[in-house]
Amino acid sequence: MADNVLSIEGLHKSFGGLKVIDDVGFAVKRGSRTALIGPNGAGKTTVFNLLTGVYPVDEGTMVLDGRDITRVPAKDRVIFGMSRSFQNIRLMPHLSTVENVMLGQHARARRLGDLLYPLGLMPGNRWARAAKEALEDAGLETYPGQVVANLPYGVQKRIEVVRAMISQPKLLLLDEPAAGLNQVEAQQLLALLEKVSASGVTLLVVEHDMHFVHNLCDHVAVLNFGKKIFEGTPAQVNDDPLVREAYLGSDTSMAGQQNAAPAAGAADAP
Amino acid sequence: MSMRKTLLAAGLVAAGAAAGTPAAAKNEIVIGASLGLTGIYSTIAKTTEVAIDIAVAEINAAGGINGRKVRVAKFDTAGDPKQAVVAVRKFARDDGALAVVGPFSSSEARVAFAAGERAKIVQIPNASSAPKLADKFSYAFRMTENEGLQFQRVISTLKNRGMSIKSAAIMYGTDDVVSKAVGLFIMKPIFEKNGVKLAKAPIGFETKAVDVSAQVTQLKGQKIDYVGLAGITPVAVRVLKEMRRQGVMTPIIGAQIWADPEITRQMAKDGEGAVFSAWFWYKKDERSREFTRKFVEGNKKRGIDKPFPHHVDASAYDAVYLLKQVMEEQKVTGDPDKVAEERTRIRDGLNTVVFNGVIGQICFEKTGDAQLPGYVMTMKNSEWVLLGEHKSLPCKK
Amino acid sequence: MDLSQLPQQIVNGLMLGGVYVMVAVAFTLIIGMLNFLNFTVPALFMLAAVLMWAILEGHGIALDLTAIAVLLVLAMMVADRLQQARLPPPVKTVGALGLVAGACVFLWLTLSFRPGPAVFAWLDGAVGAGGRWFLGIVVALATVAVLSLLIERFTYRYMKAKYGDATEHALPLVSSLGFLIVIEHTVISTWGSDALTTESPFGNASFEVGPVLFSVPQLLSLILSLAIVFGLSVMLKTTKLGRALRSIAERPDTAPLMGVEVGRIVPVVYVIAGLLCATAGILFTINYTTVDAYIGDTVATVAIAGMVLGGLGNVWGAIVGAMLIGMVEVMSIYMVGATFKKIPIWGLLLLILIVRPTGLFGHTAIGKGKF
Amino acid sequence: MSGYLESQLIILCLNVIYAYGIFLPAASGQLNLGAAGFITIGAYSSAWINASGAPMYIAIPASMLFCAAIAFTIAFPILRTRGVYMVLATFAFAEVVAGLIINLEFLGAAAGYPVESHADYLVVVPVTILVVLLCFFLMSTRLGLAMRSIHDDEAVATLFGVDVRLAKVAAFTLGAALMSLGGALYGHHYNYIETQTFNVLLSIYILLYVLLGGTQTAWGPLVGAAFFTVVPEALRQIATASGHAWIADSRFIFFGAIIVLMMVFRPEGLVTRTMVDRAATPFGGGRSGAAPAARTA
Repeated sequence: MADNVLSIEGLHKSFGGLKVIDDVGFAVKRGSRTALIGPNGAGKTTVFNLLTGVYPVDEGTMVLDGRDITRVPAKDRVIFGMSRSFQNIRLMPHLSTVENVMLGQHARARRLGDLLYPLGLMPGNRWARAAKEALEDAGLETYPGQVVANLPYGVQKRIEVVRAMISQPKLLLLDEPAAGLNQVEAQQLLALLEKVSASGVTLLVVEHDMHFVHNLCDHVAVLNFGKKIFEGTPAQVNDDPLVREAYLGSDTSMAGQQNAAPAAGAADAP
Repeated sequence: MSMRKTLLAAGLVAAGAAAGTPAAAKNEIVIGASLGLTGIYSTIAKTTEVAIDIAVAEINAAGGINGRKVRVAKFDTAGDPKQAVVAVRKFARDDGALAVVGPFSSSEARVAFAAGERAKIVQIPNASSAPKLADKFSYAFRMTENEGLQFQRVISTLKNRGMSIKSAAIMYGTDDVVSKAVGLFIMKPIFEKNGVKLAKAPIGFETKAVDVSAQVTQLKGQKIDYVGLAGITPVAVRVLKEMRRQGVMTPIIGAQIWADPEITRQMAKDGEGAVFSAWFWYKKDERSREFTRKFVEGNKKRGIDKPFPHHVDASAYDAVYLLKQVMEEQKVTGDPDKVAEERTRIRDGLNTVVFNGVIGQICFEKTGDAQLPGYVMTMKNSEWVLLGEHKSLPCKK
Repeated sequence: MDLSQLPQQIVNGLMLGGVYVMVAVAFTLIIGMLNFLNFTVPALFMLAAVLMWAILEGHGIALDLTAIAVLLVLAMMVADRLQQARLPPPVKTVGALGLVAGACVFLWLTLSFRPGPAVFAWLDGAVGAGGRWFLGIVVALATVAVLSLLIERFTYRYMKAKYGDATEHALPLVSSLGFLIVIEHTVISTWGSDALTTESPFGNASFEVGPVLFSVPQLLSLILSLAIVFGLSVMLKTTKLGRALRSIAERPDTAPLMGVEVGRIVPVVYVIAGLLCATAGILFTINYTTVDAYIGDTVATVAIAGMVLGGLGNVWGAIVGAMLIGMVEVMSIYMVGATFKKIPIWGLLLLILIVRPTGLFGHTAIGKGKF
Repeated sequence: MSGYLESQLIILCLNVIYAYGIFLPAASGQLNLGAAGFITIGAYSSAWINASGAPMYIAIPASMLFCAAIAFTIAFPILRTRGVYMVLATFAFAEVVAGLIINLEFLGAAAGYPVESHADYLVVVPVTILVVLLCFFLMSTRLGLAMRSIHDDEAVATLFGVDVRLAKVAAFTLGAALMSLGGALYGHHYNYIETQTFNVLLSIYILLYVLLGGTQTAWGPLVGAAFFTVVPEALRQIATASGHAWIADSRFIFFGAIIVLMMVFRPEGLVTRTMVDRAATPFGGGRSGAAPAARTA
């Protein structure tokens, strides 16, 4: 119990009769770096959306750090220690870097006094200082008046992680953090995530880039057609027949076009 | 940033131009004219400007007032009450005007009166006829005739000429103050008092309505001699056309609201037999004819085609001459140092004045409303024909 | 309340609904395709009605204004083409200057010679009274169609350039309101704020069926409106253009992938919506013979209510909604009086928006996006 | 002060207050086309309370509370609607209010309603300044941050713990209270109100002030309202100065054209976030010039 930050049991979700998540259950150990992988449309992002409360679950339970969060409203789940990044960057385009990070503090500042504290008029206030420090720790400079919409992709990805981290989560959900990054940016992000993990935060990562998964994660769960077909270490995953079938049996053109199949990832790996 | 500079520059231009407006110089008398030259009253207010210009040109050609030239300070309110307040404050404080002709509409007048009272400057609206607008203000003088009195004159004329009016129906604008007052509180009781049977409860229409078929249908199958129509000209024309379309051939009767020269064209043959009243008759005497001639000509120069003046144009023209008479009686100088005191003298003068203009004899009641003559008209072959003339009543003092 | 009037009042309601139909369809077409509440619709409707009136009444300035407007828009379109064309920059510069010079010369010629009255004199002599009718219809349709292209350029094209962001969705809304102000005030400063009246060629032609009076022009317009809208919906279903339009409406993001040239199709949507407004305006002038600068606002606001009632983006919904709202208007005047007219119409709209925002037949997806 | 400038200043002040009333919901992504409805409620309720014997300084806050209560009640159903639907729902609300007032004889119906106490510029201007300061303060708080986040991405804001519904209702209600204040001040300054002056056009114009000014910062409505008040007046002054009456006649045509062109050059409104921050840091231009990404205007 105390070992698992998150445990999911018997999760079901259908959209209009289509079963998207079918009896999925797995656990994430405290301090671990777990990857959730699977072919396109396997339901990985849906799991994240169920976890964070974007959609209500049809059936099943989700326990976060010993607390059942299945029926907790989305806006309150962040308080219980879960925070996430997004597949397509979803920073607030019209807010500055620091303000985006300050949004991450919202879960810890919901009293009326905090809500009415004039952040913008007091440049040296503790919230802004904390946000700036977090950004600097992540190796990100801040520019006054720089709205994030115009920043490079890799920088925005890292800001998303900083924003998620500043809510002081126990579990950090990362939805394809490496997608669309070049080599250098992926390395920078990896370094940041190593640092986050070292600070004791548990990571749950949805990722296509198996190279990235191998470098970062110590545990893997594989989904296919809404079902969990495998759970184990990254080293074992390539040898599992079910996983191989799931990837190779799917549309080969898709596997070829994306750097997605574990087989391809494994071939790259030393 | 450059945009903000542009804004700032625009603001400065506005401020500079406003500050640069010349205050009254010595040896000139300034009269303000609050006009709705753009916006919803633009068509009718543009001719009012012509009437004022004619009067001022005539007065200046004849040597001005007390030997001083008259200058008109004009302000376009666009029919907006807020801008009407701007106008009266500007005339009072920036232009050094002694009195104001206008504002045009009742909506503008009722807020401008309050502002004018504070600024202690006389305002003479030429078209506002909503009931009880000026009573509370000592500086408000409306050169319009009471709608109730005019409607009674219409009914009396019909009776005197032996025209049958036994039954009637009323149609009125529900969202316009004058239309509603005339329909519900003037026509209805006056019809009843004169023994005219009302075939139906008054039927309302919205002033902006484009389709009044549902209302007109309610008139069908009724035996009615006249339809009392209380609505401003555009909607009155719509109602009339719809009546004819649905085969209701009853003539319309009204007071002053749609007594616009334009109805000769807008109602055309549908208006045949309509009976209404106005406080100006352009064929009354030589002066009226002369004014009409100049008015038509002046409008033509500005590209406006008018058959003859609206009674509100005549009011504006007479208002300027009325001010001249009062200023001469009160020996007003237009001296910037004495402006405040002279404005009050003009007000006192207006309270007692008896004036004869192109309209006829004019005086003001204690309520600030004028006593004007009434001319009852009918439409024949798209022309106005005089049915009866009613001299203005004496003012109770 | 006099029940014997009921049949006539029902007919009144249907006829009034007929006025709202095409305006409602114009709204719904653009909102369905582009998710944008086009506030120029009232102005285009009014402009067509006023142009029709002006030409019937022989106001030459209508032709002058039309010529200037059409010329400016054409010059703008040529300039656009020029900018996109693969030509050496000097040629482009010379071309642009030539265009500006040409436009100025034409403007000057138009303003100094004012060809309008001469055209009327010739027309009345050569063709007779029917000529004005024909000219009025052509001018109203052409002007509105061309203006639609101008409006498309300044609303949709800029929205597209910035698509996907919250603030920018308000952009076409603001631009279209800007156009509304321009068009209304152009009419007011040219012909004033008063009622503008003319004579219908049909006069008061009507026939009676039992106690119910049918007015010939009204009936014709109703039939014509319904026929046009029916034709439109058939076109949407069967033609290649229709399929392209629907694919934009349903999936604006993926339509380009399926070979639909969004940039070329969207102006077509605007022109179709514009022509609907123009037809509605022309029919309005013929029916009511009295127009003014404000009829657009009055008719269009109620047409919007009709559109919502039917469900945003649904052509048949707009027809039914517009007819229903016309009926609600007439019935509320008939039963409780015009003072209370606003409450049933807008109360109904509010209720529908809250309880069933998809209207009677609408899709859920439309209009849900942020601005 | 010049009578002209003072009166235009009053109009500007009222426009600014109205604009902030629409700005607060707009900053959180809600387009409200019902300004006229709230202004009407504010103007009539304050006038009525004033006529019943309460002094103006009680009547105005009371009308704000009354209007806020109404806004709070309707906020829940109305905020369920989005986008075009919200625009239409608020618009319908304003029409219903107008339809009710025109039938209420005790409020004068079509004849309008006189307002007793007068509020001159010594009341209107300081109150406006307070409103502006309040809105600047509000937008600088965490609540303001939450509102701007909702504007940008409602779903993500929720996931970071923002109570989206509460923030939206707060913005809508507060905005309604401000519009009510504007309406009440209108009534007390001009001393006569009629529902016909608070029409659709007013709602449209106020929405335009906000969208044209920009919804990203609290400067937007201020600049937008100033633009709308000053430009037509500037055109009028140009016409007077140059002696061309046709400029004054057609000033609203120019004005509309300026709006369209403005959207071409500044689609996000006159004042954007980036602009304000650059202006606020005197040497910020150089530093942000060093920012890693190419910026777009």
